[in-house]
Amino acid sequence: ASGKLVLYTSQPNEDAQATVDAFEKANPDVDVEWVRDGTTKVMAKLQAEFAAGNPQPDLLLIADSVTMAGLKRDDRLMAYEDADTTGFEDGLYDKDKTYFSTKLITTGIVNNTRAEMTPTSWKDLTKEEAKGQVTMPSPLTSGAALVHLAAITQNPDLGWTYVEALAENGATAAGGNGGILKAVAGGQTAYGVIVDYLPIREAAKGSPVKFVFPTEGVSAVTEPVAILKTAKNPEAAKAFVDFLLSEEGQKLASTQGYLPAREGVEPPAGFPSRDQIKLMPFDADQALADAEENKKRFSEIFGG
Amino acid sequence: MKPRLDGEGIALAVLVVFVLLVSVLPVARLVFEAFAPGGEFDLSNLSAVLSAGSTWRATWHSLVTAFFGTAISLILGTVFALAVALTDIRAKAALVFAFLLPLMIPPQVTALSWAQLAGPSSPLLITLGLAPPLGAPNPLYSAEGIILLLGIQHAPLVFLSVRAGLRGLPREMIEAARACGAGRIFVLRTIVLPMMTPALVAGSALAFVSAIGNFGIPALLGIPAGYTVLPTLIYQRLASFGPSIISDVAVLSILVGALACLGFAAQSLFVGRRDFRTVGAPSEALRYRLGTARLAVEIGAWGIIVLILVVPLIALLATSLVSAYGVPLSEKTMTLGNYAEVLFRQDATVRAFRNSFFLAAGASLLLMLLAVPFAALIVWRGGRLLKSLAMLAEVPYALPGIVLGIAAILIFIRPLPIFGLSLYNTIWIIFFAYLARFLTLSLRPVVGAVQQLDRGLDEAARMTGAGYLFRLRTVLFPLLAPAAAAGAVLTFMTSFNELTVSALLWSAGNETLGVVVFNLDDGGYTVLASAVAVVTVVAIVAIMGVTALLARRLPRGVLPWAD
Amino acid sequence: MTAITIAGALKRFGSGVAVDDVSLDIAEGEFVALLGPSGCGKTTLLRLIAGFETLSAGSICFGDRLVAGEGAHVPPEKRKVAIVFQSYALWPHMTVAENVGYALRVRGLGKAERRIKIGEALSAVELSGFEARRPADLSGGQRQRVALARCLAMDPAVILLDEPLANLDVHLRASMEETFRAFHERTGATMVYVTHDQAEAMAMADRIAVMEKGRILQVADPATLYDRPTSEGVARFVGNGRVVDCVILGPAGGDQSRVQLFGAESLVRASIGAQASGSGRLALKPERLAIGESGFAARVRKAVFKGSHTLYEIEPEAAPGLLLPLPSNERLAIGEVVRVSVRGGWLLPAGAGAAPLAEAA
Amino acid sequence: MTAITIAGALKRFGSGVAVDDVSLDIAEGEFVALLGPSGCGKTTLLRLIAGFETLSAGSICFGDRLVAGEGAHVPPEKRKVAIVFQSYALWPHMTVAENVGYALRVRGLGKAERRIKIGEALSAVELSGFEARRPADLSGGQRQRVALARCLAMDPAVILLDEPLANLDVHLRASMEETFRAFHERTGATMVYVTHDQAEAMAMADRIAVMEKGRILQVADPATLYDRPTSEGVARFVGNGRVVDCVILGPAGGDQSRVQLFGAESLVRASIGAQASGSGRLALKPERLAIGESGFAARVRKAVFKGSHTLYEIEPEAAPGLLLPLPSNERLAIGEVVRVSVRGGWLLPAGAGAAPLAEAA
Ligand SMILES: Nc1ncnc2c1ncn2[C@@H]1O[C@H](COP(=O)(O)OP(=O)(O)OP(=O)(O)O)[C@@H](O)[C@H]1O
Ligand SMILES: Nc1ncnc2c1ncn2[C@@H]1O[C@H](COP(=O)(O)OP(=O)(O)OP(=O)(O)O)[C@@H](O)[C@H]1O
Ligand SMILES: [Mg+2]
Ligand SMILES: [Mg+2]
Repeated sequence: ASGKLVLYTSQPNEDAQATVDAFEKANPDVDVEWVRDGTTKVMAKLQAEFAAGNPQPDLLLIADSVTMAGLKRDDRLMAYEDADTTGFEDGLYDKDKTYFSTKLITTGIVNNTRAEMTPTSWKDLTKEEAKGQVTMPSPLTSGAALVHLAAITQNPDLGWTYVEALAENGATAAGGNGGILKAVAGGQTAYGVIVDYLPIREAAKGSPVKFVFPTEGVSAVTEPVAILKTAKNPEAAKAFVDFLLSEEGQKLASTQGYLPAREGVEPPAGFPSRDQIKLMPFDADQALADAEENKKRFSEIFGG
Repeated sequence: MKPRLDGEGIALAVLVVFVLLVSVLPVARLVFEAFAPGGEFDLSNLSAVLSAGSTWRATWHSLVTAFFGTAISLILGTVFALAVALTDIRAKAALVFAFLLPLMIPPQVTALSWAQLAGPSSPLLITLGLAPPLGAPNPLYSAEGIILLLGIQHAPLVFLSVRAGLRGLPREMIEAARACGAGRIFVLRTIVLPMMTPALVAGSALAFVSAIGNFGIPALLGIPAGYTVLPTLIYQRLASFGPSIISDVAVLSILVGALACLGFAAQSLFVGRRDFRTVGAPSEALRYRLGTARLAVEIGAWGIIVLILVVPLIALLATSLVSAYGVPLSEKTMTLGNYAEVLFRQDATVRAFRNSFFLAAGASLLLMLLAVPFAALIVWRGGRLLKSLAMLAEVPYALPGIVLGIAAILIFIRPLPIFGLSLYNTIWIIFFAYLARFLTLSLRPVVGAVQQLDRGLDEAARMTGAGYLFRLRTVLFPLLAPAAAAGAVLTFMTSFNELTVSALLWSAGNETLGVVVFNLDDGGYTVLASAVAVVTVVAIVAIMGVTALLARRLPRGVLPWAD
Repeated sequence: MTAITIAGALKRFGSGVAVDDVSLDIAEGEFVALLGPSGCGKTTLLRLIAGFETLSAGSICFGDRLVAGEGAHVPPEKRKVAIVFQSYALWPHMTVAENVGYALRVRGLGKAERRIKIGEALSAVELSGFEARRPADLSGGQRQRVALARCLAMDPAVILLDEPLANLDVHLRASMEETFRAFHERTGATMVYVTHDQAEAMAMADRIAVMEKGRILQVADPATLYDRPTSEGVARFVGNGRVVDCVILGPAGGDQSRVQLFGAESLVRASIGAQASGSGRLALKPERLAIGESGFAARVRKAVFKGSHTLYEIEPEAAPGLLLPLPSNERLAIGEVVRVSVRGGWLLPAGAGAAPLAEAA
Repeated sequence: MTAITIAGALKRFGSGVAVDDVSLDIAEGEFVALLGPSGCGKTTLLRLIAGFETLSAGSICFGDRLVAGEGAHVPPEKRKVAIVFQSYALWPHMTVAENVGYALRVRGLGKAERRIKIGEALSAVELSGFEARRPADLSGGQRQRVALARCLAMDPAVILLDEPLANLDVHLRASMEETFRAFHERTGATMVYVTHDQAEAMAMADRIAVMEKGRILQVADPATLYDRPTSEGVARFVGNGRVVDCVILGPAGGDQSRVQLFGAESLVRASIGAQASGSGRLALKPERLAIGESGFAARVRKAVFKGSHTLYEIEPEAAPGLLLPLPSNERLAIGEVVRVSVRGGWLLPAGAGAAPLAEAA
């Protein structure tokens, strides 16, 4: 593969740079141009490009499978039948091979180390000790939170009753994951619902936070990669997908501090081993179908 | 009147084309998208969005927060301007300097630091050992909190506008009232403030429109409280899935634009019928002696500065000095590593400084040059065309930046028709968007100033046979320099760390400072983001300081912080 | 050759008419004064000529060139006229020298040359040494003189002056009048001079146009205006005149007529074709009255010291309630009855009171 | 009782001195005029009295109350003085009525009462019916009158007027002077009136202070000032006077002296204790000169028509280069030699030219 490849991603700057560098090293003839932004902004930009009929990227590497399912529904994605998916569980790639998970970013609980209780279960957040002390990202603004909401409500043990119980306990829903980390590390609230790598990484640097994988299991966004139907350089795009799914690519994800999606790759420091992490079952297409309804119901419960 | 191709005619043509290009085009493109998503006429989105309860609730919230926020800006900005321009308080330059700096601190930072101040703990309070236990819900997460912060954030807009206006007030106007036996407050109420109406209205219109379009503050304080305003609603829409997003957003944007025009309509209502032309020359600044009250006023003024500048700045500084967010600041944890990282290791930061400086300086200078003739034409020539152009120039500023970004993408993603070159993915598309967004910021203060100007001064120059451009250069610019500079300062400061527009429009190598800060923050590197923000503030202080050194070469009153 | 031709000029402000059907020809090099009470439209007429206001009707030509009216409107900067504003309109951001030298800069003159001309203009208005001052630091009269100097430095072909000496004392005024006259002689510029001061107008102007309520009452040279007004308005306005009723007894040879005034007989001047009998209107100037042995009886009512003389107000016994001014060097007591003779009055043409004549001399 | 006592007032602007060691007592109810050339410090002195400028040295008392100097500075709004500004200082955002009624509003008067007083004040300045206009829509003279009305409506005890009639025509001026006089009589207010117009000052003021270059040269009632100036400056400034050299021949009884002037002998007035011989300085007013059979020979150089008379400039044959003004009703030809007699001059006290006397009458 060779030529120019345009990538839109929501990976943090540093990670995106590392990924691109590693890929270019393996494929010296490909020149990757990448744009990095929050998922919402990347999508807004992409939607505007769609609306103007001139989408720029060949390749997307963005937060969650629901977004990808939406793009697939709108017939924006190209199927990559020959992708090598060895080592990937079934749920981790689209059955039509239009998008593929590249890592697991799980959503669990974070607590400030000065908090009275160390929660172990999702249900701990509805207890008296956590009253008014829980904050979580809003599914209205964060893709990961929407996936998490779908996973919770698809889970028969938790469901909407749990969400309502959270609201009754004074939990707040705000912005994205960065804000949750700040709120909990800064001590405005004691507990937060958050993606794993932020608190784990900050805790390692000394931030007063601790991440917990709850007993019921975690939800996960998988930062899928997909090739656009309109890709100008599909060959290079496929090479990029191959690289991400390869063992080498998965190891890179691990060194960046993320749980690799591929089995048999060592998780990063600070994470329990892969088989100890329980994932809640999740149906992306269902989640997409429910998305608007879920958001509406959520905002009714939490106001706004 | 026969069309003439003299200097004024050419200037008029240039300005009309400019405004059509930077203001009308993006707005028109959005309207088009609202009525014809993807190019096909279809009103279903329009009616769906307009019939949703959430749309109107958010509109109402936007109106309420913008209105009361503007009221706070108006009071705060006016009081500061009066204190600086009309009294004998000391250290005015420093005060002005400090009052303008909050424009440079991202509103989210201010919001967060205040939330921390009111909340249970912060690096600062933990360090001081004063941190309260993890506690009750934060009072700032409410409509009142949003209003308060919007008010503070936009007070400098009113301040600069009013201060420029006060410079043109002939002192006899006040003296005549004092001779009538009127006390200070009465003079203020009946003479100074009414005569400042154009400046006050210009400043509040800016504050109002800024508040309507502000995203950062309601996002941080409103979303947790379930209080949605139009920009946050738009953002939420953008986060949903599906092909109608752009159209939905366009519809909401039209609402935002309509609200902004409301502010403009109110402005014409206030200024339209009355007369504010002062005949004759403005005299040197007045100095009301405050006597014993001076110290109290000074303490009050600096107290406010501590609240709006020092507290957030310290929070920012503290955060930038620790290795990870939430780590208490102490001798042991203090590190300059974050600065080393952003300044020396990440070349994106330095590049972003360069880009942002170029964009901010370019946009503010170009807009300043255009604002003076444009304002003079609007006020003196009038006419419906110019009035509506002026109104339309307001809209891109009120739109949430992300929407303006979308509009720019819609327009520029394809190569320009005639030239065949594409602005997309270059720094020029950001420049274009800045011109669109900040035109009104540059224009409003100047319009206010022209309304107060004695037209005879221009007429006297015409008599000498001076052509339009010569008059512009030698008479209008110097006379309007304080207001034009106020506008340029506003533009420069707001665009220097602008985020929301450039967030959609940047491309590799063309990052802006706002983008860098946001990307760091969003990636969880809050401490690095804080370091960049601190460096930004330091850079601005340095730039302001350098300009102050040059102040002697500029017409008097141009630099608000060099008296 | 006419330099400026104003034909039927009309200017409305909202519902009011500031300049009402004014026609006036000004010859090249002529010095015309506009004289009239406050608010009569002098400034507006000047602004119309300069091009700052657009005509509501009528036209203005400079030479053969139509500059305003009939759809045309040449902008002020293209008209090559200089103007001194009643409100000075000095540029506050420039020094005195920069204000004065502005027009020279427009013309692209070199710095050295400019400095010389600025110096000349400033010394003509007795403000040498004020070059570096700002207008805000000047006294009222000094500002006015800077405005004058600015205009003089332009060396224009047409100069419009709007009460340029209002804020100056008698001496400075005299010296400025001298400056104007010299300037006028030297350059041959056409000058239109608005003033409310008759003495100024009389002393300098070739012709004077007297205005009232937007209309021109009479245009004539100073002596004619003074001695032979064509309307009551002019008779009253110029030279502190009074118009009184008299009975015409008949012509007395030459342009004289005999009239009966306040019971005494007098010889007065009359226009050709003046009435030969019946009741008439007589224009009197204060200095045409003299206290003496003969004449009508009048009572002294008031005395105002004027320095060089005392101005009395007398009330003719035959016309109670009518007060006539009368300057005199004699000491008179208030209440004293004196005899007053009329040394020359002017019998107004018939109908002069009814319709003011707008007519060029 | 003295209403205003100014003692050694001094005002510096940067390096210049605008008011220089001025002392002046103004009695309650007195009408004092400040007369002087442009830029002599009249406005500044007024602003010092009003409190808009702070004294550099000296003091000002209102009655017994120290209002300025010695560290004290009572702010203008506490001084209860009304002022009419040279630049009018009308508030552009208010209508004429609002401008005029401002002081009444300050005092908290009711609307109805205010309307009555505004109406009165406006009709006193002949501007009834202009209530709803904006200052920008008025002519220059109308603006000035609004400023006057604003001051009159205040009913103040002390009124400061800065050239309040400069932009008005003779008639309006006369009628405004009348208004002032009536107002002054009715209210007994103390008035300080700045003007450059001597006739105005002479006609209205109880006393006149003549200023020059920041100093007061003489303070006296109009007749004294006119007839018996104590300094050359005053002699020259007032009444278009001239000061010439003469040879004193000796006293001639009463306050008369005999002098030799341009080769002819004349009887002139002299101050008590004037020099008895030697060379002296003689103050001449134009109207003291008369053309006749006797007197010195002079050549007519110039004639300016003034309406009521012609003002000639004559050059005494004995003093080539010296031009003297001389009003006359006779027709003289330029270049003609006439004989001029002096009907009364004023022999200046010795040393009057050297140091101007700052002295209160
Ligand atoms: N703010 C100032 N700074 C410097 N000089 C000043 C200032 N104001 C006035 N002057 C100077 O002080 C002198 C006196 O000024 P003032 O205004 O009192 O004169 P005036 O007698 O009122 O003159 P006019 O009759 O022309 O109004 C003038 O020479 C003037 O230039
Ligand atoms: N912009 C305006 N709007 C309405 N009326 C106006 C305007 N300008 C002038 N006028 C009116 O027109 C009339 C003539 O005004 P103008 O200024 O020509 O008078 P003027 O003769 O110059 O008087 P003055 O000697 O007082 O300066 C006045 O009655 C004035 O009130
Ligand atoms: Mg006028
Ligand atoms: Mg003055």
